Amino acid sequence: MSNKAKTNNFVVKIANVNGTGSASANGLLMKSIFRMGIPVTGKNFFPSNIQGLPTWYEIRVSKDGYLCRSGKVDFMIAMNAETYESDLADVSPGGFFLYDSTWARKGMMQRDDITVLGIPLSGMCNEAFESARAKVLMKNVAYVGALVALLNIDMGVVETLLNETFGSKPHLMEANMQAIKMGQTFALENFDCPLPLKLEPMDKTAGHVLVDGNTTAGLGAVYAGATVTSWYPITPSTSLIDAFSIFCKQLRVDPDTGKNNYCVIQAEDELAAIGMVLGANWNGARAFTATSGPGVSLMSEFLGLAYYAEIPAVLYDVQRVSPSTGMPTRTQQCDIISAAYASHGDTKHVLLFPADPTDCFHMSQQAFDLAEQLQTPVIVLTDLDIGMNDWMIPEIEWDDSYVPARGKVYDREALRNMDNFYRYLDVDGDAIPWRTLPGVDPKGAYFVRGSGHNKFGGYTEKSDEYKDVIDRLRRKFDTAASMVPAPVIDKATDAKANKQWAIVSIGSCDGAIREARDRLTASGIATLDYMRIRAFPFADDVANFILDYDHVFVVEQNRDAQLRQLLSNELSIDPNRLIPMLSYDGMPVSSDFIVDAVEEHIQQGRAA
Amino acid sequence: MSNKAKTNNFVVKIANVNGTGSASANGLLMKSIFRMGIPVTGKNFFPSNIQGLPTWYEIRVSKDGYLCRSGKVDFMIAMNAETYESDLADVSPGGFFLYDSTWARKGMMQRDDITVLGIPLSGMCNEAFESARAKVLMKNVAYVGALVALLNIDMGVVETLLNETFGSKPHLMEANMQAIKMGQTFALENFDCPLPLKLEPMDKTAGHVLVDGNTTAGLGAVYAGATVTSWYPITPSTSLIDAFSIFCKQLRVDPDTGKNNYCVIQAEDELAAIGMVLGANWNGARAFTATSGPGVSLMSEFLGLAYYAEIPAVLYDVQRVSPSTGMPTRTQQCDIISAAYASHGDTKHVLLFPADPTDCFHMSQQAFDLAEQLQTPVIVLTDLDIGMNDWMIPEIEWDDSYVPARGKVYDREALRNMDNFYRYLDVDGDAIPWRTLPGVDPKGAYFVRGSGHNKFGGYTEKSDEYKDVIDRLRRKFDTAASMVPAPVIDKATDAKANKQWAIVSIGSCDGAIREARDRLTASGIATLDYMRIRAFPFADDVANFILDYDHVFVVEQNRDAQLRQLLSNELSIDPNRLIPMLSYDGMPVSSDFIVDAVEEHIQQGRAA
Amino acid sequence: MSFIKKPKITHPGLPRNAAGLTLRDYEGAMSTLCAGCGHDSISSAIMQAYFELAIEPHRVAKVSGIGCSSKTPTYFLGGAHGFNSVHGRMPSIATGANAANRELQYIGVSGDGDSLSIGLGQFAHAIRRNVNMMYLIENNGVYGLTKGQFSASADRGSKAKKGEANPYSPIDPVLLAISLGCTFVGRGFSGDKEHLVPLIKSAISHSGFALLDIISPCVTFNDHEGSTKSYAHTRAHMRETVHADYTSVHEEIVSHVEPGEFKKIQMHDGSRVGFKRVDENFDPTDRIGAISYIESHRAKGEVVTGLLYLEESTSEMHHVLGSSETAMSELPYEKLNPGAQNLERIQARWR
Amino acid sequence: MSFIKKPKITHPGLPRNAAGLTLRDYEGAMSTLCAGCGHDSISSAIMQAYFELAIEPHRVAKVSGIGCSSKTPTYFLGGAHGFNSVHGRMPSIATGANAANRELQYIGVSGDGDSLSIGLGQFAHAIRRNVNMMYLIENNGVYGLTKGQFSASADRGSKAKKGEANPYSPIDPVLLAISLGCTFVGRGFSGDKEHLVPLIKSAISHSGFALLDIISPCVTFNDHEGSTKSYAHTRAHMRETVHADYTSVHEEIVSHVEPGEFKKIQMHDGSRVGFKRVDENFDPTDRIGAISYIESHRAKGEVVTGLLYLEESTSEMHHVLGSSETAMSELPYEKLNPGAQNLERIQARWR
Ligand SMILES: Cc1ncc(C[n+]2csc(CCOP(=O)(O)OP(=O)(O)O)c2C)c(N)n1
Ligand SMILES: Cc1ncc(C[n+]2csc(CCOP(=O)(O)OP(=O)(O)O)c2C)c(N)n1
Ligand code: SF4
Ligand code: SF4
Ligand SMILES: [Mg+2]
Ligand SMILES: [Mg+2]
Repeated sequence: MSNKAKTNNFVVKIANVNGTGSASANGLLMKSIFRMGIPVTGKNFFPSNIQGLPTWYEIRVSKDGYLCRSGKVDFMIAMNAETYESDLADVSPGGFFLYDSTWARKGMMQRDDITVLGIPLSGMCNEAFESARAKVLMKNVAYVGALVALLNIDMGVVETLLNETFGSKPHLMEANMQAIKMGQTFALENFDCPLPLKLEPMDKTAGHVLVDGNTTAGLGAVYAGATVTSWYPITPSTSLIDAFSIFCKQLRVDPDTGKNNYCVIQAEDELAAIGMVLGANWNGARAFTATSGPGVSLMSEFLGLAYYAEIPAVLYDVQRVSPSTGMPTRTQQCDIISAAYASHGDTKHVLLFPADPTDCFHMSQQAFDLAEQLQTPVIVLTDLDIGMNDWMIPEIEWDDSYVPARGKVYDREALRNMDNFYRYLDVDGDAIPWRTLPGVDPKGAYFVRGSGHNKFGGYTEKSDEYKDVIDRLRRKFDTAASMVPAPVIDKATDAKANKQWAIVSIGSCDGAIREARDRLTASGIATLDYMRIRAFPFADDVANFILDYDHVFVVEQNRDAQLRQLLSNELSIDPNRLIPMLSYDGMPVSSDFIVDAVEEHIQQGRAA
Repeated sequence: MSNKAKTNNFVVKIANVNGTGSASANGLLMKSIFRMGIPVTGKNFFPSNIQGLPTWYEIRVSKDGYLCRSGKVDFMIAMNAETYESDLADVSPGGFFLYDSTWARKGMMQRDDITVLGIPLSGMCNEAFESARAKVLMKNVAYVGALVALLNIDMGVVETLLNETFGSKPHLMEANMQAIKMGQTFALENFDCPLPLKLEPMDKTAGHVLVDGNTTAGLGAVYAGATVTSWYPITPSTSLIDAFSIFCKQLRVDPDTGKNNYCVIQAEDELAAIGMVLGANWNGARAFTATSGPGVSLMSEFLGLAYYAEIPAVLYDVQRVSPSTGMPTRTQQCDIISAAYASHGDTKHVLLFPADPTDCFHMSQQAFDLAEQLQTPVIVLTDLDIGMNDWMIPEIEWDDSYVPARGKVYDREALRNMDNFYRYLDVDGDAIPWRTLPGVDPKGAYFVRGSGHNKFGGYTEKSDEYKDVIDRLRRKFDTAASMVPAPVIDKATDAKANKQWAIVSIGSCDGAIREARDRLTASGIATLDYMRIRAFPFADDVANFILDYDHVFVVEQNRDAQLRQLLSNELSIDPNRLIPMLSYDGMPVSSDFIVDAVEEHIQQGRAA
Repeated sequence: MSFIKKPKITHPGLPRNAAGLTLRDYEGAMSTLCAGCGHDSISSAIMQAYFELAIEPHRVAKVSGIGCSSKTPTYFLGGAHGFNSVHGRMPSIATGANAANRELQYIGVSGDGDSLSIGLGQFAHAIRRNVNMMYLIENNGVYGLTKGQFSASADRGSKAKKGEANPYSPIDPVLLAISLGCTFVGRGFSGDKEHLVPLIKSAISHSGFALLDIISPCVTFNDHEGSTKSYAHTRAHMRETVHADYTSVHEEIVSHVEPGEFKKIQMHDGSRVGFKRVDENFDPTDRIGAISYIESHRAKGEVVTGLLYLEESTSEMHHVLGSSETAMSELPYEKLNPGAQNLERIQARWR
Repeated sequence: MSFIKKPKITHPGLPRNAAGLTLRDYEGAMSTLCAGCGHDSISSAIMQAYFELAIEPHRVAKVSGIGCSSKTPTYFLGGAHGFNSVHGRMPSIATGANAANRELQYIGVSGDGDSLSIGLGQFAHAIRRNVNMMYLIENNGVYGLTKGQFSASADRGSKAKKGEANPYSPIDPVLLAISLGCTFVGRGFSGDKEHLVPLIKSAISHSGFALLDIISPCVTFNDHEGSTKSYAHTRAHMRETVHADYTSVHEEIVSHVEPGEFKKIQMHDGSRVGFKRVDENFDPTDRIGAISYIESHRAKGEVVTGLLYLEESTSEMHHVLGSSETAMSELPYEKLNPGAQNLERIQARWR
């Protein structure tokens, strides 16, 4: 790539040890670039422990606004001697490798296709700072300083950011600035600054924000009118609940009474968490929980109850690498099947597939609306990549005229005006019955049960009565298909559109697919139409789209092609039409992966 | 049907109230017919409570040896006034309806296409017996007596059976005989005995036994060498563990020490039950548990651990009607998907599908052998119909030369002779690693974990190391497919075999399919080849069979066509080739259902 | 059980309570339990208590797990919403329901299997949160619905119907609850309605988690000789310590003070619970004392009954959480929506 | 933590125990916990105890749940098989493992989150079954691995790192265990290895379930001022009651009897545990007394440590079940196969 091409277009990856405070330095770096108007994203690869293990932060600067991993590393900041070797190997040819040269490192120079830069960061900081903690922390700030020079970061922006953070603590402000300057000075004095990878101000971030999806999902639940949450801590979902709690503390304390218009309960485990959510929804509150794979497994008995007894509930599953405990701090889309069919027996659940933090916000309202309208659990299948990484998204807009869709609930007056209330009757022919809330009127009283019940709500062990209800539940799923968000279909503008292949995917694959499509078109390999599915059950458009092509590539981040399975099974589509493209090593899927996979497939197809 | 046709060929159904002791009377009836050499089966439809609700027992007498429900009732013994109405409606035209005429029942005679017989059973027993309990119990024995006359049951056989039961309690023997005689005498005096439905001795039950599948499964586990079981009570699986315990008490107490060569632990819940099973298997014992749907949901987190950490385990899932608590005393095959993919993430389990109590016995050994050979959980998907109903099966044979296949376990000597032991290496190229048992040798020590691990058994968060193991696990499933029991394929003897349609099914549908095939052939509708799948993953023969036909009817007992889904997904078969035939009202599927469904489908096909 | 449905016609002469309702208005569907099951007596004591307290049935929410005991909420207070959840998980349903609407009354019905085995964790944590509810364990020492296996409350040595002796020591829900900080703990006997009704009324009036462990014989599987949860055994080994005497806010208090009463505690709702001391050595407001008393009598094979521990001063869950007085489910969306302006303010920090 | 791997070369001069092993032979992989984490000190006390007892590492099986604490079995006794199971469910793994092979020793490591929240039920039932194992709760009052949420052992009013006070009252594992009938209960402090090692040795020698609750500060999330599980707070509020002094079977007993010792209990394996009474008012063989002592000191904000309750006479799970002395996993198939003849005999009844 030419130097020109690398302006505002490269990946910086910082290798560090966790618990050494690198997060704030990396945030400073990200935000500086963002404030320079240049599109940027940050992905955090952290270990499942608290201190002392390798951690990486990958910043992609992309003038074209691509937010996914490209699959390349142009500049490695190697702060962790334990991973020097693999970090060195990770750098793409022509790239750069910066390390702490306080101690001489042998064998560092095996690669002659990259440029190695040594800065004695520890040495400088040990000298400059007193406290042990500062010596460690400031190393990180110092490499940011070096990058100011090496990448041509706007120093004014850096200063402003530091001021915003440390404005009230002048001694911290001073120390940080000192470290920045130290790094900057060393770089200016020793290297040819800026490097060919460099930044130039743009205006592409106006109207945008940098945020992770757990934050927007938590905030989205606040705006959806959720009042009760119960959860059990688990990576990577914990920060979603943290966000909800923090925003509630800011926005939901009654100014008159000082009392909370929300209720956050840390449960004793996931079974209790979902149980509380069901109890609260039954009783008329919008309630939700968040968890990850192991939690979904533990919740499955209760999810089956909610399906069968028709209790609304919202569950965010922030997916991580499975099976079992797996790699809790790595990403996958691996709970599609376990969520769609959670629980024994003939059970199905409504799923939403957000693609980014914007979706996490808006799908929160959709999830609660659908849960109450359909009287069933709605599972929002987000993932670690969306939930915990830093995404650049357009500012979220909010329409204050939003009114929660609470679905079919008879109030006191309606009850008084009717002869008899029966819980599970299909009054309106859409397979959705009416419900009532406890405490409203004795006439609304009914008995929720997970055991056999008939359409009146009575206990039954009679075959036909049981079947009547279970068949209506199946029909309710047809209604659901007509209500959930439709897929986003992106037809290639190219007139001679290719009807041989297209791409189908969900959620966080979106960014990588968009870039891959551009690259595939640009390289003349293929121009591919693309459908991003946003919900299960599948809207009609989903099958229509797929059947328009000889084959579709189903891109997803799990080993067993779970989306493909769901598509084939629920739409009766020949699985041979659905070509799996599976990235499941725990890293967010990269555009490289997709380009390579498509290219290989198409070339094989041509050869055959 | 002619009278002749009804000799040894009809269904008697007894409607009763549970807790009134009808079980022993019905057993007496069944066994009497069996001892007369006539093939017979009994199905028990009991409520999910202990006393006072309707219960039915359906006895099918079939000279041709059909063991399924036919879908008809020829003779209703109506002992429960609460269900008179529906019991009356249930009788097939031309059938009989016997009721307790102690109290006059109006509206009993609406049907003129059946014969109603009244016997004052309560009246007779109230007069004849002293104690309140005897008055209730003996009513049931008295209807058996009436049937002796009406159906022409061999009185000698009845007497022998009573002697075997009450030999040591002469007063009970006497009371029972008195009740039998009372019923018999009344019938002889008041009706034209025997009825057109009647019995004639045959010799078709020699070498056979009457038994339920939970009993044979529990016994099968004893013969498999299982030593540890932990379970939590749940209908309809409890009697499987009861059987294991009882047989162990009889067969596994060390004659020298009086100590138990087995360990039965009632767990505090299903999570603990499967946990104990994993702990015990890890430690080298053959251990198992049994449960039903809700238990599988609760076990799913641990099942994922066992899959990923490669721990053998055997789990019997005696399926019942779901979702949720559902109808605990009714049958379904509804946990196929939840068992095959139990747990979050990319998880798959080996399943066995027994069709009857014979399979329950032999598949117990297969399950333990496969679990240890493959080092993974094996789930035996049986159901309430197999597990709790009375089946006529050929006597089970046992080969004392059986040696449990314990799979790849390095012993002390092997360990001493190797340089290093690594738990998850694919040493033999079959994707099955070697394991070691605790306590044997320090060199065998390794750490079982559900978190990311590499092929050496070490903890990892590295993408390639993680993928290496998870990809081998996928390959292990290919090995599994080559080891599990092959399908039973029954080609129609008819030379001009039909390649348009065939039947594919699993488990307890077998009997109904066999009868339906005979009936379909006899009526000239279709002669259908038939494959009964016995295990998942699917052996090669499964796909080969299916692809031989334009379409196959997939007969199963659940709403969502779960077997069909598994076939399509795992074998990449076009779902449109697989025509679902779904019976899921909680009653064991009948041959009527299949005949009707096939006929309808074929006629539609012809019309189209 | 008979299959003839009871007519639901209210006799005009039936006594009415302050809410204008008769006892019939507190009935539910017909029981499907075994004739003589202890659980049915508890249901009738519950109806009596709510009738006497004149609480409108629809202001009560009934929750349960799975088991014969957990079926009973269908059989009382037909005008109340009910939730028959899954085995052992009723406490979480109750906690969530209570979080959503603190204005209703909650009655949780469970069994010894439901609460002490599969549900032990949830039971303990509901106590720890001091969820405002009455929690009944209908304790029969066995799993009734699954046909008579020992439960965790079965005493060591107690005999099963077929003669086998239970080898494990029991978990006593009363001791467990007190040691977990439960603020209202009592034990009753389904065969002793006279004492049970005031106990239930006191539990209802308690602010916080009120546990009643009620020995409730299973006539089908655990009422034989050798069982320590049979009617006969319980009658013979019951030791009443304190008889609770409930005085409602509305009643003239004086008329109900009886001689021999030694302590009177004002409940959160203004009503009073009086303790009539049966055993001089027992003080149900002394936590450590109560534990040792119960423990030492248990060691003697006695079953201590009555109101065993009461602490009215502590905070129930919503106090602890600082929740609004209005039920969450009643808050209008206008109070919940922070509005577009706030969203802008928040997003400003994300730049 | 440093990333440089320790060389596994045993220095020839290192002291060896009766099994001929050095302390290094009891080490495991390098810890990945935070520098200063209390859990690491416990691991080192465990190594020391096993070394002193001269138990061969491979005769021990290590099981744990999920959490920082539950990671530690990787860091000691590298020659022992280990099982890092799922969150809160270690007790069932241990119970099953023990059922399969009673001849090994079992050490279960758990955290306060792992045992007192998600795992409370399994913890309680392992106690009830008296599974023969040593069970350690590495108690830091928080969920370390998920970054510092309060656990159920956090004291009411204890402050989180960001200042928030915990509103719920704690579950004290020691009290809970004693009230559930646990037969060996002690409490230690990770910062006090001198007392911890003999406590661990005593627990190992106990036949049945031995619980050690070990206060183990989380330096990253719960070692600040205001925390009641910090090093400083624990040191200041610890009240040692009884100092356990372990005497192995092999040692000369007399030489170890010290003045001031008031009770000596013979353990199942023939070893002896001596109690050196620190507080005159305390008797660790008196169950009710122990409960009230611990309760009343807790009310004063004190953390009672030492060997708190011991009952050596009861039966562990296998005695209760009547299991064969040979491990289930060692029984040859010939002993398990009832043979074809028996099958015929059984089937005769099915005709
Ligand atoms: C998850 C699950 N496991 C097991 C069961 C089966 N089951 C139903 S009731 C019950 C025990 C009930 O015992 P208890 O709570 O004491 O109630 P009782 O019937 O004695 O009143 C069990 C184990 C179930 N319904 N769900
Ligand atoms: C089913 C499940 N839920 C949640 C988690 C996330 N999780 C991991 S460790 C932990 C808490 C650990 O706390 P504790 O047992 O006290 O151990 P510590 O880290 O404090 O030593 C949680 C909630 C999980 N791994 N599995
Ligand atoms: S089985 Fe026992 S607990 Fe259940 S209804 Fe009958 S008597 Fe009651
Ligand atoms: S977070 Fe706390 S408990 Fe975990 S390793 Fe660090 S100090 Fe120990
Ligand atoms: Mg019970
Ligand atoms: Mg902890």
